[in-house]
Amino acid sequence: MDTPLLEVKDLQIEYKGRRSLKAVDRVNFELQLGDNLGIVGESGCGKTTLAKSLLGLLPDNGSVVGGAILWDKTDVSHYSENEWNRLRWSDIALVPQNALSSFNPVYRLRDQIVEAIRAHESISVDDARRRTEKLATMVGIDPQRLMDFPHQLSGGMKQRLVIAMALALNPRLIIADEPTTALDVVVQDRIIRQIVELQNELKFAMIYISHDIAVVAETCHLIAVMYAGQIVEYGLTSAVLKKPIHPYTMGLKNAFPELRVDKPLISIPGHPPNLDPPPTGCRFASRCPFATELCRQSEPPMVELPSGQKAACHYVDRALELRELAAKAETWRQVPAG
Amino acid sequence: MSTSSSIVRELLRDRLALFGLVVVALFFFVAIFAPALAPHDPMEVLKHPETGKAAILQPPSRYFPFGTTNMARDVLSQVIYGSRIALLVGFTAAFVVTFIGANVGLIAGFYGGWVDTILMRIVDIAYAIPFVPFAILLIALLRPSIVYLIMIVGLLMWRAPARVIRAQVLSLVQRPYVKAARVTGASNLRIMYVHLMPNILPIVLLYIPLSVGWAIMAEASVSFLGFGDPRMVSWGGMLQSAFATGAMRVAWWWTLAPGIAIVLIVISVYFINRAFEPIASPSIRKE
Amino acid sequence: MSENILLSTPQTPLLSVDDVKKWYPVRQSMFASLIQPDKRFVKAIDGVSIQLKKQEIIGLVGESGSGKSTLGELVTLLQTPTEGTITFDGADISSLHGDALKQFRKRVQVIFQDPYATLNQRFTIYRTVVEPLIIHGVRDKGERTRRVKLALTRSGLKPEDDLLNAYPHNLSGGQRQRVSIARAIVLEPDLVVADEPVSMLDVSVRSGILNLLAELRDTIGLTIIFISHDLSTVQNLCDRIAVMYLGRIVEIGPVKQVIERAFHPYTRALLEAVPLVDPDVKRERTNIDSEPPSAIDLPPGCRFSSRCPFVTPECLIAEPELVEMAPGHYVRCIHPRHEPIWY
Amino acid sequence: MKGYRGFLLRRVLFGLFTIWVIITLVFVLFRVTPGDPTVFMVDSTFDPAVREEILHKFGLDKPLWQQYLIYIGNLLKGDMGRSFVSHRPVAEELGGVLPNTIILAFTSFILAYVLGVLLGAFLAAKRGQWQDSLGISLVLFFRSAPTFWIGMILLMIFSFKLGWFPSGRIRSLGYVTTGGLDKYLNLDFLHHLILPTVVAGLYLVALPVMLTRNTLLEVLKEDYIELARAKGLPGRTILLKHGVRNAILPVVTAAAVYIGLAIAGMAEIEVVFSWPGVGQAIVLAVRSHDYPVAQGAFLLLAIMVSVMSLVADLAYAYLDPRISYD
Repeated sequence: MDTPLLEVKDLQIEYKGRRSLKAVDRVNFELQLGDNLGIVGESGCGKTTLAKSLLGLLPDNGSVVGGAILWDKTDVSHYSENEWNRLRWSDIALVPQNALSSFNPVYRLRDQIVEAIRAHESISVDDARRRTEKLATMVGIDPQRLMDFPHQLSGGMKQRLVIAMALALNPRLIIADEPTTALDVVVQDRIIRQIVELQNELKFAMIYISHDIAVVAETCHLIAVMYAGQIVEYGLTSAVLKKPIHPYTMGLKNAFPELRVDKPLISIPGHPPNLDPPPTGCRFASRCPFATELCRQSEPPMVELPSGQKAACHYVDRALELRELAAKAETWRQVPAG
Repeated sequence: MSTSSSIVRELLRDRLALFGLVVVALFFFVAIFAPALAPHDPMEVLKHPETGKAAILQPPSRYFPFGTTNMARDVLSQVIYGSRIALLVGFTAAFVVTFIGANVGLIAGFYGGWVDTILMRIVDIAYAIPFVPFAILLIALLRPSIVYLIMIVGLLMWRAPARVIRAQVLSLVQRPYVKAARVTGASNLRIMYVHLMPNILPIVLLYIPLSVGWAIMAEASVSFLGFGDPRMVSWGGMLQSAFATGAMRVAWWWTLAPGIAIVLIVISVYFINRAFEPIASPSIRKE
Repeated sequence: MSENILLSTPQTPLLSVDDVKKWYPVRQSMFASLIQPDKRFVKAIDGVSIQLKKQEIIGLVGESGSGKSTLGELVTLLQTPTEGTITFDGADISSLHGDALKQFRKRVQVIFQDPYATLNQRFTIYRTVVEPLIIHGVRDKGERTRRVKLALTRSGLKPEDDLLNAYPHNLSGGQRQRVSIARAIVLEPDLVVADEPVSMLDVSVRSGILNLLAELRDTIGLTIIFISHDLSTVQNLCDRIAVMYLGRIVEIGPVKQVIERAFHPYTRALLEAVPLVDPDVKRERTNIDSEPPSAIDLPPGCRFSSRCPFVTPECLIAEPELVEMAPGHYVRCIHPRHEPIWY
Repeated sequence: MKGYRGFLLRRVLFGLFTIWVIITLVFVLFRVTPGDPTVFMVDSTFDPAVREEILHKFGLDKPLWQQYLIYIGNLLKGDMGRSFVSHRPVAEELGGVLPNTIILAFTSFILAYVLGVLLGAFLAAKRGQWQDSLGISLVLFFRSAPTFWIGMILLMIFSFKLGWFPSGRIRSLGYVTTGGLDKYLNLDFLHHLILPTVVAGLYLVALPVMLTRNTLLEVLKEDYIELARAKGLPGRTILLKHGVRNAILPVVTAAAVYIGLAIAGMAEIEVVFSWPGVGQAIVLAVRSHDYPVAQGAFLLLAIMVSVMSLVADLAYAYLDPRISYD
């Protein structure tokens, strides 16, 4: 295989404060052009921090304290704001969490997209405007609406325009951070479909961050499950969601209600551990129905199956048996943390 | 972690606020023990201990640490006694201002509709009344007295906290916990004073130091313009004498001392106010 | 034919909503109101009838702006209807006052969506849960503590002193939501309106809350109106589903029936828009225009016509009535879809 | 823009209503205070003929409600009585000094606001660093110091000691103007204007600085700022084009209230610098019990405050596209 477009190596991100907190801890993955990686996890698992670090957008108190972010083989993790600015949007674009508030309320939508184009390409305002109209049409928005102010558009339309803006400079990577969370299901469905179509057509790489495994299942062919700052399971989406090998993934999947699937819904007892300092051993141990003394003592290594599916669990080899147990609600009720 | 202890901790963490607290405490001490601390009666015409002549416009010396006035009165003693009127006006008026402001804001924001419209139009009108001219006009019609002054400050300055607290209440009444209380059948009074009050209290607290500052400034201005309470020594009154007699051309000490006293206490309450801010509006705190 | 006859169930209903409307006047400038005195309205609820049996859990689903939350607020008397009546246990709730109103307040409670805003951050957990008891005049302190602890236990929390004296910011989202459930059940009400109680919680704790609600129905006999935008959440908990669209119920029926063979194109669109976990299954999507029209200028006739892929000229003539397609399963559509939903 | 016109009309009507309330308030104040109300309109030094004429004109011999109507009628005609001191009509007396107050208030206000917004943005950009703390402390110092005291200090230094600036009034003795605009458009006037403007500006600068700084810090946390960064825009563009432009809205709203406070606060500065303005007029008038002038000056100040806040409100509505004018 060619060298990857993006390679995240042992990435560690820390927030400094009265107590420091490692929000992302030794995260690894690679991405090729055309790849489509979904990162799922619950609130506070570090997925948004990870996304922000890939654009150099960590808040002031957050910084990369270990590992590397290799973009085209160059480590960009300690880039200055100016160096990042060359990469941002022209190479890596963002579809943010909250499109509703991601447009500046006092400028016309067109001008905000033109601004993004002209920050990176020396083309005339007229040309930039023409491209903006083309982009709007591409996501199914009447170019006339570009003359509106953001508050005049519905949430779904704004979200589509954010996507249009992300495509403006043909970036090689698009990071979509929960792009449909605030939207109604019908609108969400439209947007997801649009993203998938655009990705198939334009072949950019994508990282899609979501708490909703079904959305990721439909959008991405690769999936990384994050828990307490770490990737606990990684692989082809079809494999991971059908045959999870990490108990957390099993729990997450069984807790997720599915239409017309009659299954007992489980809930994972307890809550994610405090990360200052992180617990010794496996971070999921306190909530895991299968945890043993080994799990509490030593941190499980990432184990790769021949299929390429990976998980950080001591009992990957027992996955088949655990999967069966994890489907039963009683299994999870036995965890003392509940 | 309770709210009161977190407020105290926040105040102590902020060095400027700590400075403010110390200064205010010091002024309280000085005001309470003024008769014991002041070397002279502030109105007494003094003689110079060496020459035996009236000590007119003496620069600071070991006899008169802050110098004397054109009437041979001790500036230090006047500054000490002046702290009494400043603190009295400042804290009494602040109480009136925040009390009215908090209640008007609470009622307007809670009831909304025409109650809100009327109260907020009154606030707008109160903002259109120029304060110092209004104060001197009223005092001229009545008579110079700190009681009237406190009333005027209280009756006009509540406009600022009222407006801010109303805005806060407007957003609070939409909160689910307020709706839950309504559904349970809590009376309006109960919702306002049991459920909402603890949540707007931090903002109310924010306005206490602010209005202390306004009131002290107001008193100083009115006294400077010659409408202070003639029965009491005030810093503004001292500056008025220094200015009106033309003594400021030579007697810098007479101008400097009361002015510094005003600045010290007012900046102190502003420092305290600033430390309150993050507690009152948690959104700033995340910064 | 009046709808409430159609929808009546053999048993006397606990709650009966009869042709209720809630219209909000559109604010307009002084000039406009002089020139054009007929006011325009946002029709948040535009003629809804529904009846609830005791111990029934009904799911109200629809997109934002469908009026489902407004209906919840009308039932709990947070708002009063513009037209129509709501009857609770035989009494018209808008006519209640004094003791009768107080009794009603005791018997109907709410649970809200946002686990962060739902609790007063200046109240301890004990203070939060005891508040309804104080409002309803439970004087005895020991009795109050006992009932607070009971409510917390029933909500799946351990009522130890640590918890009673904690403030909301010490708790996780799931725990907060359980406290708000404890607050709602401490008066042992008959009806609880749960407005999106799990949509802001992490997936891993959601089902705990859903199971708790189901349990409370059995243990203390709760009747629940469960408001949600998420059909897959509703299916496990509810007995019936009412699908709302722009202020009206367009389909209502037993949960399994509605999910497995919805007749209304809108219900089907909602169902088909739900993404599936199984990556091998490719779902078929009904193409509907993704943005609903405004609740001020409704299309003539069927209000879904502007987005409906099956629209015909007849749809624009008059708004269809609810028609019973199967026992207890009503649909407001003149072209109900009969083909199976493909999935 | 029909909505905007409606908003404008309502805002103007409310401005007029406010002025009416204040006019009425003044009327009531002068009537309810103890003593003979005629002493507020006529002075014992007036000769009997003038005295009779004024008593009649203001209807002081008539019932209260008629007095009120006459009072309003006279105000509408711009007739506020005669000064007890100069015996000139009040309108004439105040008309002469009004421009002086407007010029002083405006120059200092604009100076304070422009510098304040820039300094506020600078402090926000340097938040938490030493420049920030120093800036805040300085600004708070000038906010905590009475204007008249700062005025006295500056007079002591720059006028009495160094002799750089005149110690007061608006032009040098013996300076002859040809009238008209030349009254103000000359270096001598400017020379007199500097110290009072600096004093007022130092006092007024605190609010725009603090408000801009704090609002900007809030705005910089908005999602669209993060997206602007993600777009790869340079830091200065983000701060100015996206940050300040949005932070400016509340700062402008505050101006509506603030310019009123500025005008109201000119009295002490005018007194210190012997600046012949409306503020000084009211102080002198109240001191010499010249009630018609005091009343007239007060109303004039109140009207200026109302008009200024009206202007600022309209500016705000113009600046914010989200305003619905309802």
